[in-house]
Amino acid sequence: MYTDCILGKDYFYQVIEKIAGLIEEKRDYLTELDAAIGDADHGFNLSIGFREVLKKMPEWKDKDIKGFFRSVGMTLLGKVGGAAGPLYGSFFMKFGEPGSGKDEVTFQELFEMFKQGVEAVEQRGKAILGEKTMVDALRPALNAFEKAMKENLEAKQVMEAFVDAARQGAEATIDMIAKKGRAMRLGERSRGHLDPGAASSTMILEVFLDCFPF
Amino acid sequence: MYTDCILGKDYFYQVIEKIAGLIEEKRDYLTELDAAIGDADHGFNLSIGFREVLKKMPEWKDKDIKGFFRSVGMTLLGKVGGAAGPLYGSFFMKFGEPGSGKDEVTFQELFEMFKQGVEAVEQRGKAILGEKTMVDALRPALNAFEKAMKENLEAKQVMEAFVDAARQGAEATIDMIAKKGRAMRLGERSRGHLDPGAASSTMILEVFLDCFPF
Amino acid sequence: MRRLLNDPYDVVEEMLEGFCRAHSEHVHLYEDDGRVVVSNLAPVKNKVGVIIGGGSGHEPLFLGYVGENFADAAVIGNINTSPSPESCYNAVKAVDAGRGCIYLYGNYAGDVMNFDMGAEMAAEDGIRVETVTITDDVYSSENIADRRGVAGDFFVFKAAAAKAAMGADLDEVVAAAKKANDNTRSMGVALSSATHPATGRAMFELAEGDMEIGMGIHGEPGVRRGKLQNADKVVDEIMSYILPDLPFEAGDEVAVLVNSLGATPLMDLHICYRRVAQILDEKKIKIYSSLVGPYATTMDMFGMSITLMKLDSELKELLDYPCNAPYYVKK
Amino acid sequence: MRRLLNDPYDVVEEMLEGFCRAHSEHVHLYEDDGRVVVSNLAPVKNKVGVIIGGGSGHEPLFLGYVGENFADAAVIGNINTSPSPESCYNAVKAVDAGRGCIYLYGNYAGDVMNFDMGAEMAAEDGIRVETVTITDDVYSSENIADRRGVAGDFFVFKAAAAKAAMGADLDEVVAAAKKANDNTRSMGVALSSATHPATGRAMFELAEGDMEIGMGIHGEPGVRRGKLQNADKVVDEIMSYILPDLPFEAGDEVAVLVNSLGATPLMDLHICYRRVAQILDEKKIKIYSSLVGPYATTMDMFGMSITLMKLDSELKELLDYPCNAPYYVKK
Ligand SMILES: Nc1ncnc2c1ncn2[C@@H]1O[C@H](COP(=O)(O)OP(=O)(O)O)[C@@H](O)[C@H]1O
Ligand SMILES: Nc1ncnc2c1ncn2[C@@H]1O[C@H](COP(=O)(O)OP(=O)(O)O)[C@@H](O)[C@H]1O
Ligand SMILES: [Mg+2]
Ligand SMILES: [Mg+2]
Ligand SMILES: [Mg+2]
Ligand SMILES: [Mg+2]
Repeated sequence: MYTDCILGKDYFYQVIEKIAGLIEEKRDYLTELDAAIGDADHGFNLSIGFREVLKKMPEWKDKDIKGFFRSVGMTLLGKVGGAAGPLYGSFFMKFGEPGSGKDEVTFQELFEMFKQGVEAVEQRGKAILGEKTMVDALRPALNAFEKAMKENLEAKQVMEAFVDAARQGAEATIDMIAKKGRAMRLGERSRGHLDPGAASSTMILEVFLDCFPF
Repeated sequence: MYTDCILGKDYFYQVIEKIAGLIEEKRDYLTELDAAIGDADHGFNLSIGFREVLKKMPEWKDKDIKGFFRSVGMTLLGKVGGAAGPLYGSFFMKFGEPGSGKDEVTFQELFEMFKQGVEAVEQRGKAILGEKTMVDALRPALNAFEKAMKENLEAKQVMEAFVDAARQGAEATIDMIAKKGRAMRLGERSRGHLDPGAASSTMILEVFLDCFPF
Repeated sequence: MRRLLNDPYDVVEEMLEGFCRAHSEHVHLYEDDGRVVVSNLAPVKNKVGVIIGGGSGHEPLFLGYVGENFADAAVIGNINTSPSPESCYNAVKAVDAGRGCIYLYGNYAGDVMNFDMGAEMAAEDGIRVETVTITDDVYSSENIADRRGVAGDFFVFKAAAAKAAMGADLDEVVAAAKKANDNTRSMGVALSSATHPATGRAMFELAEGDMEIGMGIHGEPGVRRGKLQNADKVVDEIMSYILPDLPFEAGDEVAVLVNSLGATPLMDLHICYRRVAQILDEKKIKIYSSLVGPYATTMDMFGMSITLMKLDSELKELLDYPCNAPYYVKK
Repeated sequence: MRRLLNDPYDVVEEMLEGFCRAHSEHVHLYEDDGRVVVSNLAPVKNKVGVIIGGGSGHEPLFLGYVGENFADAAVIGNINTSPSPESCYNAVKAVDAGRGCIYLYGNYAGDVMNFDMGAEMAAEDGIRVETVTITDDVYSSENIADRRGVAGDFFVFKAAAAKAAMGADLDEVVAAAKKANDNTRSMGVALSSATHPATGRAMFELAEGDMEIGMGIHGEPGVRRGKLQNADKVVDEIMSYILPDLPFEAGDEVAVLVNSLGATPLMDLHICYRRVAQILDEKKIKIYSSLVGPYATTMDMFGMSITLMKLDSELKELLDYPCNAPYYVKK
């Protein structure tokens, strides 16, 4: 299964470029979300990070997939700061690991990449489901990916299930009371707002689907 | 002429009390005038000064007319500050001089009092007619007083001419360009605004008419 | 917007360029990292390195307190945003003199993640880095360990830095920082939001004529929002939370900091200070020393915070210890 | 209104009460006059008395600069309003040590009238009081003698006070003050008005998004009002007035003060400072020393001013002379 679904470096380059564009476009929207329950910097900080990624990407052309994402992750880690810096930094640094020495990966390996990325976020932030963080988008998405693969859905459908689950997970943060991150001190007042990190991570996963070549 | 027009301490007490009340009432109006071409403090500072005058007046009951106005002037000088403090302070300190050792003055002496008061303002501030200051109200008023007396108008009519001239003088400051005080640095931009000091001094002279017992 | 800025993406770098130029007798930027402001005297021979840091927009916190007998370096993040792990690590490289370093910063999740990663990187180089997070904001949580750091940062930095300047070892510096933090309590009131340089708009809504008691310096919500009260009432309410929390009691001696959140002028601060002093007199709590001014701000936010630190002879000595930094000089 | 105040009629007295309490190691109120803030060291034996003053609302100007080797007293007026003659006179009585006194204040008609009357009263007691009014605001008039005093006050106070502290006689102190004033030029930009404590409203209108270049610290109009520009453009325009006025030229050495009018944060000031330094580099004018912060404000006004002082070896020595006042310490 999925044997002819091979994803090359060009796919990943395109994904990162598109994410950078999308973050720029949604910068103020994400910042508004963070203004409601955080400190109004999420979109702006991600945009600082992804601008730098875009600027440096040409230098990374010759790297393998692991090296490429390590550079993406390190750049975000170095430029974004706050909670999102270490979280997305760790995500992308780990995301590339299964692509060590490779210029292309299988669909199975893509799953492995998401798995390592999401686990890295969970390890770094120690958040679990239901705490109103990006984990509420990322973890359900990963679970849906695994489930859809087990059900032998087509690659494209797997990706759709993956993104759908992220969207629903993000949506569900609206009703949650934050237990992690800056919003946790709001208690009851954090309810009724979409978590900015859940929103941005859903956007990011959507790009993996949008660019998906199959 | 004017021989039975005698003004006692009670008249002057009443005048000062009424001025204090009027300044309180017009505080924000005067301050607005000063905001346009000055530094937005004229009404508030006068109110600080006259509140103190009101508070201390009972202690001055036994003073002669000179002593009473000296106290009024010193209090304004001590509390008002800015340009208006020395100007009105000097005005009232000199205003009382002809009442030295007296509990009442003649109408002729009242003229003398205004004369000394206005001259004190002119000396202190070195302003002449047409420079958009309180002198533009005070000097014409004084001249009108003198003229009306020469014309043997009745005391009440003299006072009316006096106040009329002050009003017209103040009115005329609207079209002037300031040459003295804080507004002088505005040049052409000072035109079109009533001078706050001309406005307040007209108000003060009006009280002398309002309380006039003849 | 009523701000004087250029491209919002250049705000931090331009500020740092100006800062290091204006205060070049005290500090410079670390050659390998434009987000690390280093004392010209660092590394100071045989001294524990004192590293402070956090997001930008709180000036003179943090970079204003780098200098002689004060912090050795400040690590600078984006606006309201903790610095990166690499910069935290670079600060260690810049100031370590062989006796280890201490990280001191306000207790925010983002800062903890980044500084912790910096400490891990330093550990790989064999440099010991200890951390004390500051938790002075009374209202931010019931649980002291979860509380935020606000203007009390200043007292903790000062105490720890003085201890280090006296030649203490890392454990002693950590102990002094913890003691300072344990004895410090703050709470503030916000009357407006700061203007975010990127959006040019308020970071959160707070209508003119309203106030929020207990609000955090990034706009985190507090005890209650309501109509603006007069200065005495506001101080009374804040003190009613601060005093019982430690508690501060009759016979105690305290240092007082009445802090501007940025736009609130010295006039208002001194009127508030007057009320603080009256209350302390009433409670027979003695004022040992006082600071009034913008020590920890949120750019152009209107508001004020009160910090009390309970003193013993050691803390007094540490606060009084001479130092010379761009925004704090003690003779 | 976004201010923390009580009854507006008590603002100045409450501020002074708080100030003298918070900074009691430096200053106290003169026993006979609640509007005279006196250094604890005054009268200083054999020293010319240095007396500064003016309206309230410009803090830390004037009272923040009373202390060791700085001003001996500050005379305090109502908001935006010069102090009374009696207070000016009382300050002389408080600090005169037999060698006469100097009055230093910004050149405003009201201040001149009141301080002159104070000097006349002192003369009746046989105490010589000389006056130097400060006229650093470039745009306020073509005629230098008619110009206003703004943030340049600080440099003139510092120079004259240092001269007095060195033991100079009154004529020498006057000469130093005049020299400092002659070599100092300032200009500012306002982005808002201050809030008047009594009315609770803006003292004048300046819409958000507008600025007025050259505006005075009481809201006096300047060169032009227009749309807010970015920091670099604003600095460029201000410098284009300041530099040719003295003029400041290649090879000169200067002290720089980038001053907040109150609500403008250190972030913005340092971004502006950076541009000032770039321009001075370009013109080959050397920066000897720099100050960045709220040194002369108008309460909560948004805005910034730039002051340059051309230095020779005497002025350098005077600026560098150690002093210790509540809002300025020089080691
Ligand atoms: N411990 C955590 N684990 C996972 N995600 C977290 C954690 N803390 C915060 N986040 C995410 O980070 C987002 C905020 O990011 P950002 O605004 O960039 O950081 P900061 O809160 O430091 O300003 C939150 O919306 C949340 O999704
Ligand atoms: N030299 C002067 N001679 C006469 N009147 C003056 C002079 N300077 C100012 N004034 C008057 O004082 C008024 C301003 O008073 P006020 O606002 O109290 O003082 P300040 O300008 O010091 O704030 C002006 O409107 C003007 O009428
Ligand atoms: Mg945030
Ligand atoms: Mg005025
Ligand atoms: Mg943040
Ligand atoms: Mg005035």
